[in-house]
Amino acid sequence: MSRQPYFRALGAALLAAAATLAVGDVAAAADVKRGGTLVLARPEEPLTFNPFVPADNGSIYAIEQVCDSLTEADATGLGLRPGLAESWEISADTLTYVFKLRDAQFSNGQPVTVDDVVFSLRTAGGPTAAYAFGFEPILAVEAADDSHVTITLKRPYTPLLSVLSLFAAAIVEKASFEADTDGFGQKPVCSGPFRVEEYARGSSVVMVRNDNYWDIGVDGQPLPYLDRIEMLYVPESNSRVLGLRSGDYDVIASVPFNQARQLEGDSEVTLEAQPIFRLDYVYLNHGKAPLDKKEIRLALNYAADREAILKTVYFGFGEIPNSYMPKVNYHSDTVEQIPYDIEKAKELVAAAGYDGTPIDLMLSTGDAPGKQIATILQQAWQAAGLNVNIVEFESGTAWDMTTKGEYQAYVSYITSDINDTDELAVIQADVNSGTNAFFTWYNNPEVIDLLAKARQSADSNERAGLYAKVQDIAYHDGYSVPLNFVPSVNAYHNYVSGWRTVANGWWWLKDVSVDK
Amino acid sequence: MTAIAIRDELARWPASLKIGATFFLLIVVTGLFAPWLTPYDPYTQDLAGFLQPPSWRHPFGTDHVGRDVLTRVLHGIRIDLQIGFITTYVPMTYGLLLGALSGYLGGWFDTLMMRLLDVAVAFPFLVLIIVIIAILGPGVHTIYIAVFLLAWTMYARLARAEMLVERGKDYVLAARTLGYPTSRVVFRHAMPNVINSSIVFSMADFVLNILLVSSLSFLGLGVPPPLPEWGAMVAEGRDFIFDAWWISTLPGLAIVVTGASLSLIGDGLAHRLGQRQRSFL
Amino acid sequence: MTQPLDGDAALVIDDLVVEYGAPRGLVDLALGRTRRRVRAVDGVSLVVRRNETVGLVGESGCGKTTLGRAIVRIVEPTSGAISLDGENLLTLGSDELRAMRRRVQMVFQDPYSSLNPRMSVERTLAEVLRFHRIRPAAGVGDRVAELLSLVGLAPELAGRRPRALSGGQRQRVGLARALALEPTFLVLDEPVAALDVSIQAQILNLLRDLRDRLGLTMLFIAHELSVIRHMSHRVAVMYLGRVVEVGTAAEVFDHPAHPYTQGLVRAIPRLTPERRHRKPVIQGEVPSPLNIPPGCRFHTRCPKAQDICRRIAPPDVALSPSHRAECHFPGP
Amino acid sequence: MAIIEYILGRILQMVPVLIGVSLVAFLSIHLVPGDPVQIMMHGRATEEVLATVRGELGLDRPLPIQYLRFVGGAMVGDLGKSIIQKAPVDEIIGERLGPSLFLLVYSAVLAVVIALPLAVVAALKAEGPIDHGIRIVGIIGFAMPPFWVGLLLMVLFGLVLRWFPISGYGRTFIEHLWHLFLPSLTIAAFLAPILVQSLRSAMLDVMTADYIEVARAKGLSRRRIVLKHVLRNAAIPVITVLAVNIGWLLGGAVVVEYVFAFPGLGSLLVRAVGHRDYPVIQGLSLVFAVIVMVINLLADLSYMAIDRRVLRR
Amino acid sequence: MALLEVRGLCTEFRTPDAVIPANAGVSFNLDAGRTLGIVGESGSGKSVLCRALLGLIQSPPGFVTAGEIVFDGRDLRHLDETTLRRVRGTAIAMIFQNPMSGLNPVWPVGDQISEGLRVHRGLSPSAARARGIAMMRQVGIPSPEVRYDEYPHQWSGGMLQRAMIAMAMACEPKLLLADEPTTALDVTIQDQILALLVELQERTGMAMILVSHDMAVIAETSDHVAVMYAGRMVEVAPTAAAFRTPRHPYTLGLLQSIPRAAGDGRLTPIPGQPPNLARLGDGCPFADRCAVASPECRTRPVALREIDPGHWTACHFPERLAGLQA
Repeated sequence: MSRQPYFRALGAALLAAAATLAVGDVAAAADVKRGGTLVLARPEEPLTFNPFVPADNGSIYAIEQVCDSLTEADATGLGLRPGLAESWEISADTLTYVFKLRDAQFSNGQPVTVDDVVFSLRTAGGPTAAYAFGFEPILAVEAADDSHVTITLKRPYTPLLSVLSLFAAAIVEKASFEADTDGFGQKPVCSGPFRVEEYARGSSVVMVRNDNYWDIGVDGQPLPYLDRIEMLYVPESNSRVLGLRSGDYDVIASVPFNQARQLEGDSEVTLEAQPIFRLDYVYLNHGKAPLDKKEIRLALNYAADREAILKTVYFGFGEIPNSYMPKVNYHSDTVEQIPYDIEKAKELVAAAGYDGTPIDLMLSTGDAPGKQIATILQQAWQAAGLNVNIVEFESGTAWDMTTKGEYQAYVSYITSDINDTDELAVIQADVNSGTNAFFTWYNNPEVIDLLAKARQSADSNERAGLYAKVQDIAYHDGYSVPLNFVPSVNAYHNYVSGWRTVANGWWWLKDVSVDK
Repeated sequence: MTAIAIRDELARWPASLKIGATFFLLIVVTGLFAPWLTPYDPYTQDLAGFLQPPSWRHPFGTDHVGRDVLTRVLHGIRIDLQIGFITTYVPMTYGLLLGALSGYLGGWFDTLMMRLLDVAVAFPFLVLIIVIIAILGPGVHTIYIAVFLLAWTMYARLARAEMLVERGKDYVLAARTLGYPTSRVVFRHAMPNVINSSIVFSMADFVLNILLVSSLSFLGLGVPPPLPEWGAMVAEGRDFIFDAWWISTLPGLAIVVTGASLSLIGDGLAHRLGQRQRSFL
Repeated sequence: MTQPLDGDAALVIDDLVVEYGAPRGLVDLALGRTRRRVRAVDGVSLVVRRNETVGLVGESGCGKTTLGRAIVRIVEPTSGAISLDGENLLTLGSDELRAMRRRVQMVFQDPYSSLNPRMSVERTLAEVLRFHRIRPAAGVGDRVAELLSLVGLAPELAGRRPRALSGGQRQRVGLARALALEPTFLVLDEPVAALDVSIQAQILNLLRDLRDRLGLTMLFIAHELSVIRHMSHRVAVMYLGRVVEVGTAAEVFDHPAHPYTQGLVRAIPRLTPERRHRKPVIQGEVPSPLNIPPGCRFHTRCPKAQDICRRIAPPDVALSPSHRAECHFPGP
Repeated sequence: MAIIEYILGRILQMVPVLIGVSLVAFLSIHLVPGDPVQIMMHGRATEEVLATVRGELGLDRPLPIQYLRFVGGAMVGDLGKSIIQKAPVDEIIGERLGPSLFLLVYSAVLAVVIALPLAVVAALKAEGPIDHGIRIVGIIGFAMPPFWVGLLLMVLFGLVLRWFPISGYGRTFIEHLWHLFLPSLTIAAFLAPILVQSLRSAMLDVMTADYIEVARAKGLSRRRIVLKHVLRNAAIPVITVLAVNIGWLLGGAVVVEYVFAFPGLGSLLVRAVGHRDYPVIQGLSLVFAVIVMVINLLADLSYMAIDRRVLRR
Repeated sequence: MALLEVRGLCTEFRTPDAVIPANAGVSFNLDAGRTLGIVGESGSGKSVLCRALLGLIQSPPGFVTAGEIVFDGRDLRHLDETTLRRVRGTAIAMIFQNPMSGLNPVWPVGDQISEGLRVHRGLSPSAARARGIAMMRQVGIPSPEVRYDEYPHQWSGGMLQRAMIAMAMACEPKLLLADEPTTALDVTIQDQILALLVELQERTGMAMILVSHDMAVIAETSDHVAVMYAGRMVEVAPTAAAFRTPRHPYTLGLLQSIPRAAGDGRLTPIPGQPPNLARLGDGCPFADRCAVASPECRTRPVALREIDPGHWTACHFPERLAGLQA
């Protein structure tokens, strides 16, 4: 079963210098070992390779290895660099972008043409694509000539280059895609570093090196280094850890926190805890009593012993948040944290005139850490004088209830794909943004005003100041109960090098090499 | 029943029944007195003292939020016996009724019941339980409803098969010639002689049902926290099985012990009721 | 033995047919077939007069038990009529049926299975009395004691369950239960077949005593000829669902007219201590009721069988006012 | 001839059951809150997109129409297309059916191989110390949660001894046997005690039969009596038990599937329900029902092979 | 020397509550070619005796505690299991009361008939089949070639008993134990089976022990009669003597209980019930039901004694019977 519904926000990308960032820091040129197979076990299952069918982590992380887009995240994930587009020019009014295509080939040997790009981007913005909203500001995608594509916008839209780096903007081979759209989801034809050789649904994907890939490695030869990837779907975390130790797997993704501490002691294994754009928090529905009262929401925050949660649930992995949103570029460290203060919580509950209305703390079935968090919070909040029930719902149902506002509090999380504060800040805090302040119905005119100002500003210092203010206000309004800035924890054998988790959560395998 | 009658009855019990019943009684009594047996509360967390290995202070250790595992196991007796009891004996009651009637009456009623039974048997339990959980949310009641819909089939089958034999027996025919109405013939006369195999099977079913809750908890479909239900405890503790084996293992042991005592009772009952069939089916 | 040969008819069975068989299944429907049904009783007519005991004898599977059960309506006849004291038992509604139960009762063969193993003797008897309101509630206990003494059971047995009784005692309980309703007509289905000889004699004596004391009319079903002869005024011999010979006990046993009866009588081992040196009279086995032979149904085993027997069903031949046989060649 | 007719009858009987199962499955999953398209889109797509996709999938039609379309398709062997995977449902189920059945059969065989000697010993030494020992081990095996047993076996055979791989399915038959040994053993650990107990009691039952006394009077050896006269007769009730449990394990093995990362039908079902992938759930319900009924039919046929009397009834 | 000599055979069944002496000191002789009829009511120990002779008592709960069974010069009680098994299959055979349940339902009848030949004589399957078919023909089973491969449920009770007899006779035993061989059968079939047994005995010269509760069956088939009561033999005599001048009140009681053809009026049953074997005293076990018993009978142990040549009785006062006989 999938974990809870996943939200990826889009942000205006940092561009500028990003285009020229190199990958040189990956490995020393001389040492890199080519060939070999990487066996990777992960808890999510790829469902489709069709980039226009909206997807879950299981699919996205896999698509990232296979498909390529005009721009791509750089090695750090913090910036952008050219992908299939060798370069681009932006008109003065910022309404017209002209991309020059690289001389690249699809995995089946066909050249990547202007036609393919136009087709792909039009499909990505089509009527049935989930991420179409990101392409909504686009007026037209047209071929300028054999090697140039022109995108014209309805209005200025700075996040465009960032959007074009999304998996949803992947460039597919038009002929294959049109010939068999359903089949494409099983056996895609893209221009990424790997191609799908065998896709055993529900169990594994075998990817092999795409010999036609355009990028060059540190040794001056074409990437990728690996010949083959076996990406296995292993939902049970104990089994993943056991498999890593027994040598069945080279890499395991999403190591459970308690076992991560154990793996740290294993000399054959490298444990990587990489901060990513993720915040675990309790959604609060401001439209439902008693959460409509700020005092109550703050009481929930004061009564939450985040230190204890960090220690017992996350085993020390992560960082206690001082924000209502993940730690993206304009994050302010100076916003004061709400401390653990049960007495203060009691006072607030009393001050709110709490009438005993119970709070249903919802979680999705199968969310083990969520269950633990809910158990801890229930006791803490009850200590503060609130009535709390834990209610579990199957994830589809829970999400349905959340989007309809039929919940009170929901243990969940949010991540951002792109390194820009704006989009998440708006989506989470502006009740008019289309998701009702991300299903909280949080409505503070001052915040909405500040966000509007920040969007109009071109001065990054000013924006930083405005976002910090929003962060401060929303956080102290008791927007939610933030719990932890959670890192991505992965582990691999020491003979694996070049492994890197980028800040949006996924990993690049084109730079990975194995030296068993 | 007089004391002598009880003594005589006990004297006829086979050893397995005595041992099983003693254990089971012990478990029940322990469950009744659970709140006074340990100084801890099953729900109170001690986040500072989490994942403590077994010690004198915490003979079964503490769990991932610092609760005393022994206390939770002891309190779990009440919950699990209740779950086992309800999920076993409620479906058994109407399963027996339907099966016995079906076997006795035959004809269209039997045909209808058998087709209904086929549907219940062939319908994937997982779909049903997930669907009900999706509608009602997980919890003890949800499990009850799902189990009620399907678990009667085994009893209905057993009762029907036995009734097909019983209805031809002379004492049933005799009851009919005495002019007793069908309901009396079936329920007063035949029924008590039909239920033996079901009672024996129910002992294994009891264990199976507790295990079912545990498996459902594994899938996140069991009882909601923080209820100290054994299956849920076993499932919750599985993430810690390598560094804190006691969280999962000791509640599991409770299931095994309860299962063993019930299985012995079933065994002994089979003997006592003159039935060779064992408690497993 | 006084024989009320010309008494009023108590029970009249007229051309009774009882068939068994499953209804047609889906496949049969699909293939358009009718399912073969077994005719357990195939056109039996028989009269039992008031205060008379009629013995019904035959080998297993001949339909005698089915006939007995049809009389007490625990087997539904396919056609024909059964009337008791002029009232057709087969057309009764459920209330009338219950009233009829009080007049016609049955004693079963197996005293081990005819009693509910979970009910004590007292409960078994009291239940009958209470259910049919034979006695006011206060009188039930006394009546149970009366019944026990009637069938010669010690009162201290009242609290026992069947398991704690011997075979003979159980059969007495079965008898008491039937008598509790104060019936006038008793169907006894092999009441002594499961008992040892010494106990059998006790029960047979008891039955004869009760018959005389209570003025019971009986249909006595058994496979043992000596028992039948001992108990019956008249005897009917069944073979494959039909009564093939009927007459007084003396007529049937001393001058059997049907070859089957003759063979049956001669097949009984004698108590005379002489080693046997004779060939069995009747060869072969009873044919399956699914495959009843054409013509005379006994012709496959009959030493006298002629061509006609294989083709034409034999007539019902009257040999005396009370003696009839269904045979083409009746007589010695 | 009678056998063919019997099988025909049983197959005809399946039709109403399948209608019942499909109707219940269809209605119940549509009763569940949650919209497959919304879930697929992760709550982000606009209402227009959601409506367009629903329309494409035919989810905007009235329920009776949807059901009839499903039944109509199913009758010609078309179970529809998965909403999220866009692949034909029969293909998706088919991919996992083989492994799932392989696992079940393998588990059943392992369970029988384990149970047979134990049951024979237990029956021959009934009520002795060996019998009690076997029973106690059986109870433990039976009452241990399967994921426990699975992890235990993984640690022992996968990590410590390194005899067997801890996941995967393999490509060849021999590889299947090797890869699926641990998961099968996990299931067998649950199944074998049930079989031991039922076979033991069936054997004890058979051993009191008159024909066993006759066999002894014939001077046959104990070995011959057990092998030829007892086991075959005792197999009949055991087959029932096995059939009931295999039918149940078809979906119930999902825990084992998760632990061993095994692509079986159970986990497919759980995922399909999670995503509200209606066609897959409906298809699976039908497939489960058919398999359960076929297993029961096979069980009944095997009684007949063992004991010819059964056909007569 | 007698073919079979049984001396002081004791068999008991041990339950948690009681020890039940099913055979208490049974002794008798049987010569080759002769038939001993054993008669008695249920629970008298006659079936247990047959099983004890063959070593077929299931232990626990049954134990043969004393006595010797000398067959053909060897004490069967002291043979090891393997040797005893060979004796069972070849020299001594047994047929049982209920032919319907005596054959394994899952194997063809013919297979079971010839199984002994394969096991004990080592015949090949085809040779065993031929011999089995011959045996079936001998016992009067029609078209044996076809019926060889049929299953027990396809056969009638009478035919199955013939099959049981064929099975028992297959290895040409010297002694046949027939335990109520016709009880489950109809009169006409009983007639056929008894005739068959007598004929086979005359042809093969084997000895036979025929157990029955039916005095008449014994009367027609046996040379000697042994009457059993409460686990012991109370009268052993040549058949004619036993029936004409019974010297034990139980034997007399049995004879008088049987409804006679001419019997009009009341029967003379034996009063009371058979005793509980677990609670027998020292005296005559029949004393409680005996019409001629003295108080002494309840305390003084009885043993079989020969009061006429070849006529043994276990009664203290056989002379008192004279007055009772009609």
